[in-house]
Amino acid sequence: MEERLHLDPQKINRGREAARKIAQDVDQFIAPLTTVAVERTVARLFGIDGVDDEYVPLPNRVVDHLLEQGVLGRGVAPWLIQAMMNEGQDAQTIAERVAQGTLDLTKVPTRSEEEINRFGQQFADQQLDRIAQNRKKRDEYLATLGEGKKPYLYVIVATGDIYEDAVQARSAARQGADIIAVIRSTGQSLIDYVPYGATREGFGGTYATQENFRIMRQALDEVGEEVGRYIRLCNYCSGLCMPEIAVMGALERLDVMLNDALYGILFRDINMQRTLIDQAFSRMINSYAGIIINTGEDNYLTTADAVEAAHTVLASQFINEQIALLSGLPEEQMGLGHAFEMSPELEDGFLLELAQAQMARQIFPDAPLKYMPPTKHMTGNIFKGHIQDALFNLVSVMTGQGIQLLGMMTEAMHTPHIHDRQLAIENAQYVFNNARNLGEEIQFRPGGKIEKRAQEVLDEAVQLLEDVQETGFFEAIHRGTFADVKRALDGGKGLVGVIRKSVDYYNPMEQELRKRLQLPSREEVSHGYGSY
Amino acid sequence: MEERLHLDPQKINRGREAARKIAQDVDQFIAPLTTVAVERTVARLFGIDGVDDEYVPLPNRVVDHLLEQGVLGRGVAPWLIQAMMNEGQDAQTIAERVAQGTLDLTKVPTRSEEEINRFGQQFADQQLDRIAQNRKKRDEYLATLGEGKKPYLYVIVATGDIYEDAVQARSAARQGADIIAVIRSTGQSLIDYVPYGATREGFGGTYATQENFRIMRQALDEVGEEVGRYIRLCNYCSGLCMPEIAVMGALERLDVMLNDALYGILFRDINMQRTLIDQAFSRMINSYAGIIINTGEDNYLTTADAVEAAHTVLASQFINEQIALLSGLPEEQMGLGHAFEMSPELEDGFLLELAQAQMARQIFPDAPLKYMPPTKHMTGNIFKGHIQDALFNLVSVMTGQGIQLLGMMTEAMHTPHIHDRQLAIENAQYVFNNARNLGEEIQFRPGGKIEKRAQEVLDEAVQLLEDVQETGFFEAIHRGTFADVKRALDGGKGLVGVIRKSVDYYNPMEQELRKRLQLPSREEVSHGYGSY
Amino acid sequence: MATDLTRVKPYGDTMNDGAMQLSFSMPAPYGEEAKEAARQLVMKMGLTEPQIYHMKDLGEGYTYFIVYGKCEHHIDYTTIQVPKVESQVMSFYDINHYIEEHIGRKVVVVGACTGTDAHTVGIDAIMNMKGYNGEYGLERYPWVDAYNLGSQVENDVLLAKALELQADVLLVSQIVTQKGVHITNLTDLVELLEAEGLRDRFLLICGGPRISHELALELGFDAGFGPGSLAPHVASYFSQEIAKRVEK
Amino acid sequence: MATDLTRVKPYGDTMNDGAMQLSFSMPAPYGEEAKEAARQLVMKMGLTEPQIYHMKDLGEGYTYFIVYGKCEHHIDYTTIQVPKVESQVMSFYDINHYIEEHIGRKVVVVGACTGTDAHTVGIDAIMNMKGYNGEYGLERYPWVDAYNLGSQVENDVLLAKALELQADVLLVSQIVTQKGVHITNLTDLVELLEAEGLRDRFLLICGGPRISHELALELGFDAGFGPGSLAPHVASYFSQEIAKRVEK
Ligand code: B12
Ligand code: B12
Ligand SMILES: Cc1ncc(COP(=O)(O)O)c(C=O)c1O
Ligand SMILES: Cc1ncc(COP(=O)(O)O)c(C=O)c1O
Repeated sequence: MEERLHLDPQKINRGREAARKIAQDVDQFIAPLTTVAVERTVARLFGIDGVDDEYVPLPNRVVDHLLEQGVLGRGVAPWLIQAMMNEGQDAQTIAERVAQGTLDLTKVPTRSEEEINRFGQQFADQQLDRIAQNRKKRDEYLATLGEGKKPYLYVIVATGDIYEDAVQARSAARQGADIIAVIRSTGQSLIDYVPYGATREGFGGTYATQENFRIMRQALDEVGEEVGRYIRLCNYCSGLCMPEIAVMGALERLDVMLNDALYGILFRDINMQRTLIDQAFSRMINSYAGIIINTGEDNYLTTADAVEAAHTVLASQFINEQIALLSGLPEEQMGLGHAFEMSPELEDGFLLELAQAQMARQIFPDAPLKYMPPTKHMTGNIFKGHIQDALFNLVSVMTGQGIQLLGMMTEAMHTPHIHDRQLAIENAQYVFNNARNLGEEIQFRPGGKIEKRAQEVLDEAVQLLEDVQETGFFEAIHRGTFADVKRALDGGKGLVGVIRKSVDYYNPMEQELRKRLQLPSREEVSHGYGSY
Repeated sequence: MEERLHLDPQKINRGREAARKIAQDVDQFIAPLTTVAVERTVARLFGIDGVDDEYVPLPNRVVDHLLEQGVLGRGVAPWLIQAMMNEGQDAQTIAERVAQGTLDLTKVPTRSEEEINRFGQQFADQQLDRIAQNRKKRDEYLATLGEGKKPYLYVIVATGDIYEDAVQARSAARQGADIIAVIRSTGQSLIDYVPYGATREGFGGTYATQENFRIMRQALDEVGEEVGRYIRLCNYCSGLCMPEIAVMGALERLDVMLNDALYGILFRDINMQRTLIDQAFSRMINSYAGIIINTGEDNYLTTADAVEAAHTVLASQFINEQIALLSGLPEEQMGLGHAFEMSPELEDGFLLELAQAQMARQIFPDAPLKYMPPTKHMTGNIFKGHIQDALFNLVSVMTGQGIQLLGMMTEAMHTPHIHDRQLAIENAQYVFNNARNLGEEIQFRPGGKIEKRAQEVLDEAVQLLEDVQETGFFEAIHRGTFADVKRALDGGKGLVGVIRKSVDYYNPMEQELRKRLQLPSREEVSHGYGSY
Repeated sequence: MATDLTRVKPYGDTMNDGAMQLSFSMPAPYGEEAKEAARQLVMKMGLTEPQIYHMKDLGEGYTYFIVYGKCEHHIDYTTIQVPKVESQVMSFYDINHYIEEHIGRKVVVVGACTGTDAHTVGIDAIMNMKGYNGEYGLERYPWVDAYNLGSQVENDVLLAKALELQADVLLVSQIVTQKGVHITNLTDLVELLEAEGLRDRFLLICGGPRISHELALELGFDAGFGPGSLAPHVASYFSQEIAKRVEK
Repeated sequence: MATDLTRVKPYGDTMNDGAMQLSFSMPAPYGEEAKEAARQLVMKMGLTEPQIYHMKDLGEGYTYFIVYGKCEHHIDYTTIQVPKVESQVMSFYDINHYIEEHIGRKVVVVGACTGTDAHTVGIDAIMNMKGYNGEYGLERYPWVDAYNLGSQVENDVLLAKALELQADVLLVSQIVTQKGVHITNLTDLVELLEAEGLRDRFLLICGGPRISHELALELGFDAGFGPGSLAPHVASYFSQEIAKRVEK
């Protein structure tokens, strides 16, 4: 990628270096901690699924069972393994018995560390191989069916009813969509379990459940074969169940996952410790499953001003990149978020948007940047909205974004109707095709407004990152650095689910993931940071 | 204006030179000819107005009266002057008596050439002063009220009912329109007289009458004062009554006039001799009245393909420029036409449109180019249409066009409804403001697709002009050079209205106009071309 | 999602939600009362839960609205009958072959854009040699004699020319439709033909963006062709129709 | 063009032309029959001369339409009555002065975005110090004690907090409206208050993009504020209303 804006590489390095240190601090902070969600994820990887009579998922029953008895610090795995070995039953049966109250895991005779590890290792291998298998399947599809041109056309479905969603998704794929995201119901990210089965009732979205993933995956595979294009499926692993949903997505061959602790902290008031721990594990899973993550920097501009807060987006992208690297996520899977959210009333606003998009493109050359459409300044005037979206599409094709979240003219009204999506796709197709090579054919005036703006934003971002490095990430969030929202270290939802690991903590899934992702083991990492 | 595309100045000169010769040939051809419309225009300038019992305008009655008696070759002026002098009555009374059949102009005692000229001169002075007065009034308005930024927002009203038009026009002015054009009823350009009075019934437009001009002028002056912006009024002097409508416009302070013989020839099948003669006189009037003319090259692309025929637009602009100069029209009043008419399905079509618009801008740096929106490729899909219009607006602001004929999302359906116009204005305002200085901030890649395309179009246009110079303009039209339409020298409507001037032809209005416009007199011109 | 085709309603994202978008202006001054008037109006149309999502003051006492609501009406899709041109669409080659075989002489076609309408692109698309959208026009058909009179042709001129050329088929194009001027022009032609006792002398076909076969029949034409029509559609129709008449 | 305000109809370019634009989808497979179904549907709505200007195959048996037609219905504009918040809108300065004078103590206001709704921008616009659109929020008012509980607040939590703070006014924001979830949330709150016999204890105000004063009254609130509302609108209302109650 030719450097179209002159940006000082020294500055970029400084920003990246500060972000690296911030990420390390966070990692060091979370290293000795685990969460109920992480442990439920491990339980799921052991094959536990389904719900009890009260619709409580069995992974929750098992983990809560250990939590209540104060023994979760060891991790769910050793307890499960002991029970499986002793009872000669699979994890699912064990979990059912726990739920029925007919088995107490802490009462099962103990096994040696070695035995446990051998068993755990075997299970981890088996389950991760399944995920690898899915990844291979995706690669095969991509090789045989092919895929749409970049920027990918990404649309959401959000009827609340998974079967209705499937119809809408297939229709969208036929129109030209490359990625279908199933938006979640408003409440889901705050519930500390993952609902079960096919669901037909949600608000502003549809519950993320493994069965829903399966239904949608099948619908998209079918239509993808018909239209001769692999259609990617996207869902959300933010909120209180980050890693669990990541693993469900890995098992059901999702392709893209919204996955960002910062979003949860700022916009859903989730406790920062909880969600950063969850995020680290979820990103390993996403990384291994070949899933592209989308980060949520775009959201900052819905509460803060897009012109003034532009540098916070860039700073956060730097941090998200470095945090992701610590989970082994390659640049190619980092759909770092940003957005076209300046007021349409702004003189030369288009120039500033161009500057921002091009700058991000140059600073993260290998990342499939996720570019979000105007939302905040969309109004009930659908006609004006449609042209705001057209200019957004134009910036994207001019600057080579990776994933184009299509703007809907009805953004201010409702989650998309079936034809809103069709019109949005048509909008993007028209603009992308009609201006396909515009980016290559124009140059930004050296020293002009566009270049200067990008330089300023970069300067401010570097400044901010160095400040955050100084004060610490948690404190920075506390001070309202991002999105004008302030959150405390011990505030927000889900803190009770954070548990200090005991010395005998064992998580075979993480160990094996780290190995396969060629990451240093937790012990090595902690060591690297110094002892505590 | 910085030269943003590298275009060979030699080539541009060659094109201009060929066009100059073409224009001279045309001028030489028409010099010995006049038309009923030219003479009716003179009659109107003598103050003749109104209709007879059968609604035939008195200027027609007077001119036909002379035509029938085979004496129109002398021009209407000498006959009128003689009658006025002998009867001691004003031209209007004379005309009324002619219409009643109580006066035969050819029976009036003759006067000496000197007497006639003195009387004619006096009248010409008086009437042209009135026009100069209007021009001054406009300048005053512009000085006190100011005007909109360029590109001017130009919209049409076309209800068929002048009073309804006035409401729609005032509404548009309040939304931000700078120029209001009242489109004419489908039939008008083919009728060989100008309807009279306020009219309330037209198809696809409203009749151009002097009273209608007055009604609309007043409406726009009123609303212009309210909104603090001078609102320009536009009408059409193409068709069989070109110079008559020009003079009506000059008298009622219109500001812009569609005025192009080629449009009439190609699209209304009007005889080429007739309309070129009419055009020469009408452009003198427009020139003197400070009226910006709009030419009709954009129309070519409605029948011919916009990519393939791009050079015919440029060639015709060159010719129209040179013909206009012969009527004393300064560049600043030449709203040369072109259009955004390529298929939206074209890959990189946006780049070609940019090339065309920027090229025209550089070749005619002082002309307030009239840029026409997509029409041919507009469909019943209003949402897509609205974004086609947005890209059109973007090209315009990037290349500094003069007059932006706003595209309507309902182009494929009906002449604009009141809100179609509002949405179109909003579209242009948004794009113009949001990308105000984009043109200055980007550069076209030297030797890139955009520059190459402009160079190719220029090459082809120069080639075409040199060919036309060779074969002659009339023959070129006969061969279908423009708009894929073929027309014969003696074909089409209105040829019967062409009259060879006799040696004693006298037209005080033209004489005085030429003087005031610092043009050589007809005799000098003819002399310059060689004798015949 | 299982559709009951006997009760089809508009659809946004939930079966039978009735979702519908409207926009319109009213001669009512901008304000809460205008908004309420718009709401009441669309309720009269059978929209429930109307939402006025956008209002704009147009000045001069007019207001523009963008409205969403839920349409209560439904349609029995299973009983819908649409009159269609009932001929088999053939290819350029087949049509000529068909004429040769079933009619045995060239078919004479005269076309024009009538009245003051100057839009020739549509009729040219059907008739011109070079054709349109990859399909040759009638002038290219060896078994058709095609005469395109161009635009702004008065009905009586068209008729005179048709008689002179011994036309089998008249093709009439109407593009301008404001205030129903196309209806007037087309009706006038039928009346002229009937007055002269010549209605059955010609196969009478009209076309244009606002023409449907149904409308054409209503106006007394034999067939009508709307947007997207191409020469083969028209030629297939008239060759089969003439063959039918010849063979009778 | 003289408007008869007792019979107001949609307007395009000729008085009473009824011009109206619609768009919608139907679960009917793309084709002539779907088009006819759309035509018949809008005719049922009282549109004459419907024109289906655009159709698009959405696949899966669905079709999208863009339609124009002439609306037959009309409205008597002169009889329209719209319930409006009946208070005089005052400025920041005047409101504080008014409270000081007529109430004589600080007004306690507790606000929240309730249920699972996480959209704080609206309630923040009304309450936050820095305000919105050039108007300070309630936190800046010296004569108001404003507590913003943020988003995702359950109704019982809101009530508990209101009692604890001895609130005069509750401000409830609802942005997500899908499947009527805002109606459910707002109704629940009123029912909760009534069950506890506390309905008259507070001035109950809601707001959001789909809230109107009329809807608020229907749901049992004292007032409702829609899009574009600012702190002075709300504060003018509650200060005058409390003063009225105090003075009684
Ligand atoms: C091109 C064009 C022009 C060109 C015409 C050039 C020419 N020689 O044809 C020019 C610039 C001259 C022009 C002028 C005017 N135009 Co004009 N024009 C258009 C435009 C942009 C495209 C029309 C077109 O070429 N379509 C492409 C052809 C291929 O499609 P089609 O005509 O529908 O034809 C197809 C079918 O309908 C069918 N068909 C058509 N005829 C027939 C006949 C038969 C027998 C059959 C079988 C089939 C058939 O087959 C064709 C091929 O598929 C339309 C807007 C639009 N986007 O539609 C306005 C439009 C038609 N014009 C309009 C108007 C008002 C005018 C003017 C009157 C404006 C004015 N007052 O100055 C003038 C005057 C013209 C006149 N007297 O008629 C209006 C009509 C409004 C209405 N519904 O009444 C339109 C809709 C624009 C608008 N929104 O205002 N116009
Ligand atoms: C910003 C935003 C977000 C931000 C919210 C950040 C935050 N902290 O507030 C983020 C990114 C987090 C977000 C997330 C979601 N959002 Co959201 N979001 C928006 C957006 C773009 C703008 C809303 C906004 O801030 N408006 C500006 C404010 C100032 O206006 P306002 O809220 O109307 O408030 C004014 C008045 O209404 C009034 N007012 C409001 N409240 C009150 C209260 C009182 C007492 C008073 C007096 C006045 C008052 O005064 C205010 C100032 O004038 C809208 C789309 C749009 N353009 O409207 C979608 C939108 C509201 N979101 C939507 C959805 C579905 C969601 C999600 C559920 C999607 C998902 N499944 O992931 C999530 C989850 C959020 C949740 N659980 O609620 C939908 C709601 C659909 C519907 N009608 O039900 C919308 C319409 C987008 C869409 N088309 O899908 N969103
Ligand atoms: C990173 C991220 N996660 C999640 C979401 C969706 O919200 P929720 O987690 O509340 O379903 C968003 C919304 O845009 C997001 O950006
Ligand atoms: C130069 C010119 N004259 C006139 C017209 C309008 O047509 P008419 O003269 O038929 O009213 C146009 C239409 O676009 C035009 O470009």
